[in-house]
Amino acid sequence: MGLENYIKKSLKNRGILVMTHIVLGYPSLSANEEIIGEMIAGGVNLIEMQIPFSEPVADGPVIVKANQSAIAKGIRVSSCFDFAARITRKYDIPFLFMTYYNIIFKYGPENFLKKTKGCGIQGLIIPDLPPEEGEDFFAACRSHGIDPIMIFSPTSSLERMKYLSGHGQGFIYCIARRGVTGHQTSFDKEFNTYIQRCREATTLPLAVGFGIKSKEDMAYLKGKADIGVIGTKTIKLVEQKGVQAVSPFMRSLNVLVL
Amino acid sequence: MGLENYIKKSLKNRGILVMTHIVLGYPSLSANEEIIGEMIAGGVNLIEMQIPFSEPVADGPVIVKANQSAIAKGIRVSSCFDFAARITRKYDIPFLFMTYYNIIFKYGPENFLKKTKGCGIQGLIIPDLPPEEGEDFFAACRSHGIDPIMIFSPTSSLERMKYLSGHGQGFIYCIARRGVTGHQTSFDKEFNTYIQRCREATTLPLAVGFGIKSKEDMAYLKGKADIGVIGTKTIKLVEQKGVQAVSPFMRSLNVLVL
Amino acid sequence: MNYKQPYYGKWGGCYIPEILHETFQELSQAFISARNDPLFWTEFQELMSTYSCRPTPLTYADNLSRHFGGAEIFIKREDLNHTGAHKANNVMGQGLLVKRMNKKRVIAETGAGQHGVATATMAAKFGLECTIYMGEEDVHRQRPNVFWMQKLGAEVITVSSGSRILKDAINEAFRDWVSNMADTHYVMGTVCGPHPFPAMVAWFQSIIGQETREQFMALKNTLPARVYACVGGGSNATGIFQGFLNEPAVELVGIEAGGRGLNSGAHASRLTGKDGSAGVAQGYKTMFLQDDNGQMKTTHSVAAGLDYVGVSPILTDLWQQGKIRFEAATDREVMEALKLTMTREGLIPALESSHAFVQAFKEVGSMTPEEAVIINMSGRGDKDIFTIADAFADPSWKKFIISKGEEYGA
Amino acid sequence: MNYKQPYYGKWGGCYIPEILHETFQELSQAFISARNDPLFWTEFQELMSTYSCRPTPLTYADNLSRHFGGAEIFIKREDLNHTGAHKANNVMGQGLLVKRMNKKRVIAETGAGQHGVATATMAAKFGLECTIYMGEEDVHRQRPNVFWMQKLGAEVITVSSGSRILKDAINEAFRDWVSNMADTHYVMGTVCGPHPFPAMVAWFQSIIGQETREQFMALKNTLPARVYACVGGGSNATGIFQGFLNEPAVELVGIEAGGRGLNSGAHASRLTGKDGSAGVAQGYKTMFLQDDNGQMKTTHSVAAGLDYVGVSPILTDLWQQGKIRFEAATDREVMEALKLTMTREGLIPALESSHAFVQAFKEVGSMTPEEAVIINMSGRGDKDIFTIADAFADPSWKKFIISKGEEYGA
Ligand SMILES: Cc1ncc(COP(=O)(O)O)c(C=O)c1O
Ligand SMILES: Cc1ncc(COP(=O)(O)O)c(C=O)c1O
Repeated sequence: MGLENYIKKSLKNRGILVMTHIVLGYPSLSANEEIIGEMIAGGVNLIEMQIPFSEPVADGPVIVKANQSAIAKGIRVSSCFDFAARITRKYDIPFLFMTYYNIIFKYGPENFLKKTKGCGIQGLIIPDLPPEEGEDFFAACRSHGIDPIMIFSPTSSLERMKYLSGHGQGFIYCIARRGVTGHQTSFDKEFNTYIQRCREATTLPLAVGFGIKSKEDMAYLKGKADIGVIGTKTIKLVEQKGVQAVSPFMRSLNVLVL
Repeated sequence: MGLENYIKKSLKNRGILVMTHIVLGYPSLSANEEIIGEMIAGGVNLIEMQIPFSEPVADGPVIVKANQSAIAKGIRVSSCFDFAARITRKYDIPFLFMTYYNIIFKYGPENFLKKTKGCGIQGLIIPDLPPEEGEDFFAACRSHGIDPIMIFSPTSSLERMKYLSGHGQGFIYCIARRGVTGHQTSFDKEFNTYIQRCREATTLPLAVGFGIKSKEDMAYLKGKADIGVIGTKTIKLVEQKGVQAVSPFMRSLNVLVL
Repeated sequence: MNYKQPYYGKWGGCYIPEILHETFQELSQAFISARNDPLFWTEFQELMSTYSCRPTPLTYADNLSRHFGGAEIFIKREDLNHTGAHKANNVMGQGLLVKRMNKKRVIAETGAGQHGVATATMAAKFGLECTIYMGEEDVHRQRPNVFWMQKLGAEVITVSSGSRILKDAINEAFRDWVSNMADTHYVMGTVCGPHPFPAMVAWFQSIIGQETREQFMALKNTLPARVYACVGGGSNATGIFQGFLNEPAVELVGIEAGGRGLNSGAHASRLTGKDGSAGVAQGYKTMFLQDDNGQMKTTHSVAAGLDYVGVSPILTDLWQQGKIRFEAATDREVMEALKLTMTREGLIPALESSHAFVQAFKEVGSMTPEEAVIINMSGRGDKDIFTIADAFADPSWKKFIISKGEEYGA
Repeated sequence: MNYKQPYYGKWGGCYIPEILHETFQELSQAFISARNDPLFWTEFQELMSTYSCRPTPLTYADNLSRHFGGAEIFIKREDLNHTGAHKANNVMGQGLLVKRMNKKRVIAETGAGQHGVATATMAAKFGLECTIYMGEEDVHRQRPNVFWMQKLGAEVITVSSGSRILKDAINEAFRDWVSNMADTHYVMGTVCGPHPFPAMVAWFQSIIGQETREQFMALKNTLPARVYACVGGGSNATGIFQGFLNEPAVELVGIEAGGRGLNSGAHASRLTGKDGSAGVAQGYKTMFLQDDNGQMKTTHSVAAGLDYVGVSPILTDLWQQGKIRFEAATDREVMEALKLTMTREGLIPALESSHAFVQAFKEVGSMTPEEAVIINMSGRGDKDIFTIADAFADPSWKKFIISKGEEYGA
């Protein structure tokens, strides 16, 4: 039914949805599978799976290290597809791929999209592909029935957001602040104006990512955004408290509709 | 009676005279005194005593070290004068000072000459004072009754030698070869032409120095030169075999008139 | 070259995170207005001739020419720039842009450390804060440059992610930039990265080619037969080649790092040999050394400044058009050429620059004395003292370092 | 200055062993004929502009001028010469003379190592054998330069007699020369030694003053109020001062090494303060640091190139005539001035040159913005990396050297 509808429908039962993030192959694909199981058990609504890249320029140290480690252990794009195919069959929430453009370019964009579609992935997040470079590719995404997720940032003007939104589908990924993944975000007046601008620019649902890590954050975002993205936080949680800490944590993020 | 006469007279009893060299204060003044005693006992005809200087540019490593060591132990120009006064009273062969010009310049040339004369020194050898710079000083020497010893070198032309000789008195110090004190000298055809040129240029007796170290050397020089100068060799001898080796060695250098 | 558009043939582009969109707009504006302002270039030339030593000389290498007995060898002396390499041209140019954009801080990546030292220098001169990112391996092999950057007032951040060399330093610089672009300019050190960097760096470095052409013409009243330049990111090569582009009489030769040999897997030859393939990384499309999954490979060169996984899109396009011939020089060949150049001409080329000398030395012997070649000596070798001492296994240097280490350790 | 006669007032002369008489005759002839041959100077200028980077720039030090808020500060950039110091001027000039005299070998003393590197470079360029004498203490504190001399093909002989610094290296060079003068030229590194060395070195270095005057006049159409130069032997000072001699409007200021202070006994100030007295050594008459017996003292300076017991007879004469004011800068002041210059202007003066900066910094604040001063930056500080690291007790550098030492020791 497409991500947008799924999100809108899900919002009836929950104040704000949770999208989580994992790096494929870190610490291993089997660990990924366990962690996903925990996430699902914890009520997570969407999951973005990052296909590792050696040059993850938009990521902070924790995710950089995860990318490097996964590559060092030999993760391959083909195993990511295999993994995705199995997981999407196993769970019925939507899964997305997040990766850098070279992974796609090197695979061959057309082939990549076919494979992506074939393994049940519903959306693509590519932090280093602006529409100026990705116009054709995003069109191809859409014609393959995969939602290209556009990214807004606090530095994007209203006009720019409108332009971006025109290339996107599913939802918009709003970067909460400047910088890379994994650092603290402070929600202040500036953030509120930014989110208002996002809303004005698009009718697509809004996901807010970068630095979201607690129930308080989720509660703050409720009403402003539709999805809160938990990224680095999960990796740290698993490193510090083990896999079984994931589902209780995810459950704690549930914010009621009222 | 002046060095020239002394030399000519002494040559009646000996095929070639021996002039030795010591560095004042090395290893100590009392050792110098002992060594001089040995030299005299060994039949040495003249002794040049070097007043140490921190920059002995014409000397080789052995004498450089001796200069440095004497200065480090605190030798002063005034103690050199005192020493000379005592020694010249004790022995009746001629003594000369050898030193670099700064020692004289700093002391005051006029005072230096008075003192030198006063302590019975008969000649002065100054390796870094060519007549172009030393004309007045050499004249002052002569008027104080001290013989300024001029230096010839293998690179001096006949004309140059004549010019030099005009400033000298007592004898001429002929440097046997290029280089500094203390290295091997080879007596070859070139050397012979050089000594012939020296003879032609001056009526003063000729001393040959630099690298003279054995009876063979003395025998070779006999007839060509009037004095053979034993320099570095004594220092090495004392270092290796002790003071008492000096007189036997000196005695061994005696070359008969016939 | 059309400096306003991001592509050179199918190479280049501007693959940047959205967060930097505005910053690149602003930068492109500043660049275009500088290019359209004739006073800007005058100001730039003035700065380079009073603060650095431009025009740098074109030196006739008498002894080397005689040694090989073929073409005459001329050497363009970028080593005589202030801070010791061509990197100063680009950095001072970007410094003038920073003043126009009114930013207060600069950041830069560095491999050999020359770009870092040049940037730290420019920051001191223009009163800017400065942070330099440098791979851990490069920090080690170019230690003197690290020392000077710090003394010039820059913060040097050691990058230990990835291969711990130049490309990783670029990633870290981008990570800093996406946090601080409001007051910070990223001084990209070579003709790579997202548009307008390649166009901009090429423009500043074109001063080398302009001068060289004029100097050579004044001497010989003709053009050189060949021009040699080493190619890391490609800035010194792009700089000198621009003086001779589209001259059919002049063959342009770019020399990449052959490392332990083209078949060893331990090199940084993206265009020479068969290991490079098209890709998109660090914001632009070019030929990269990557595996079949698109993961960048670990490169190797004795010269930190050539030890880079990508290459200028401008050069890739000219290579594809057949306008530049590419060759590679191995680490070993580089040491030989360096030795010869030091002892015959009294010149100490940087290890990077020595790559260009290698290829020229291979070729001049079979050319005629009526022909002439120009080698771009992109920098001086002072920075390479530890690497060269290691390569020559210099015993007295080692002894000195051991005793100095003991003194410090005590 | 009458270049044919050996005295400047009562200073100078030619106090040489007889064995060198012929050699000095020959050298004087060669020098006089070069001076009388207008083509020689043209050839010299040509060489310096194609092999080195002359004219070197005159840089306006914007930030420092503003920092002190007084006179405008200009810096003559001898650091941009090939090999990194003004020493190249003299050495390349003597190199041309060597070619005329048809000698096959050159020897030189060196303190900071700059003169040694320059001589080794010239020897490589002109195809001569080369031996460099360097005091043991200087070998230790200027180690990078030793390394480069060797790599350039020179033999470096460590001198461990005397104070094991510059003056002792000069003695050793003379000892070599008296053995090998037939085929060997002694490239004296500064305006000292027996005639015609002072006249000759002063002539080659006058290129600095000529250029500086022209450059300053072109900029300001007037003369600077003061010119500052550090004084070791005195060659860079003599060089730049010659552009402004006999100009009553220009005050010339020579800065000697104040070491640990003028009253500490640990300095190398021959003219400033009360420790110097007239003497004759190393072939010439000047003011020396000597004891009352005429033994030369051990000097001290953080800058090897200023750590010398004598000073140019030319400068002593001008000092006596009141035409040059002499001052001293202490080791500590030098480090402060260096730090300021690095972080404010992006320039790294050699420790020697930094002495001149110290004095200018003391004075400019009380001058007016209508006045201007020129500082001669005689060389770059790259060579001083070990000394500067020690002075700043740089922990990361120490760590690096310790680990490198362990690597070598293993
Ligand atoms: C002296 C020198 N030459 C060449 C290079 C390679 O860079 P590019 O290819 O951009 O000139 C560097 C890079 O650090 C360098 O320092
Ligand atoms: C950079 C630099 N400046 C100054 C000097 C001092 O010499 P001079 O007084 O002859 O210029 C030296 C000597 O080595 C030097 O290397």
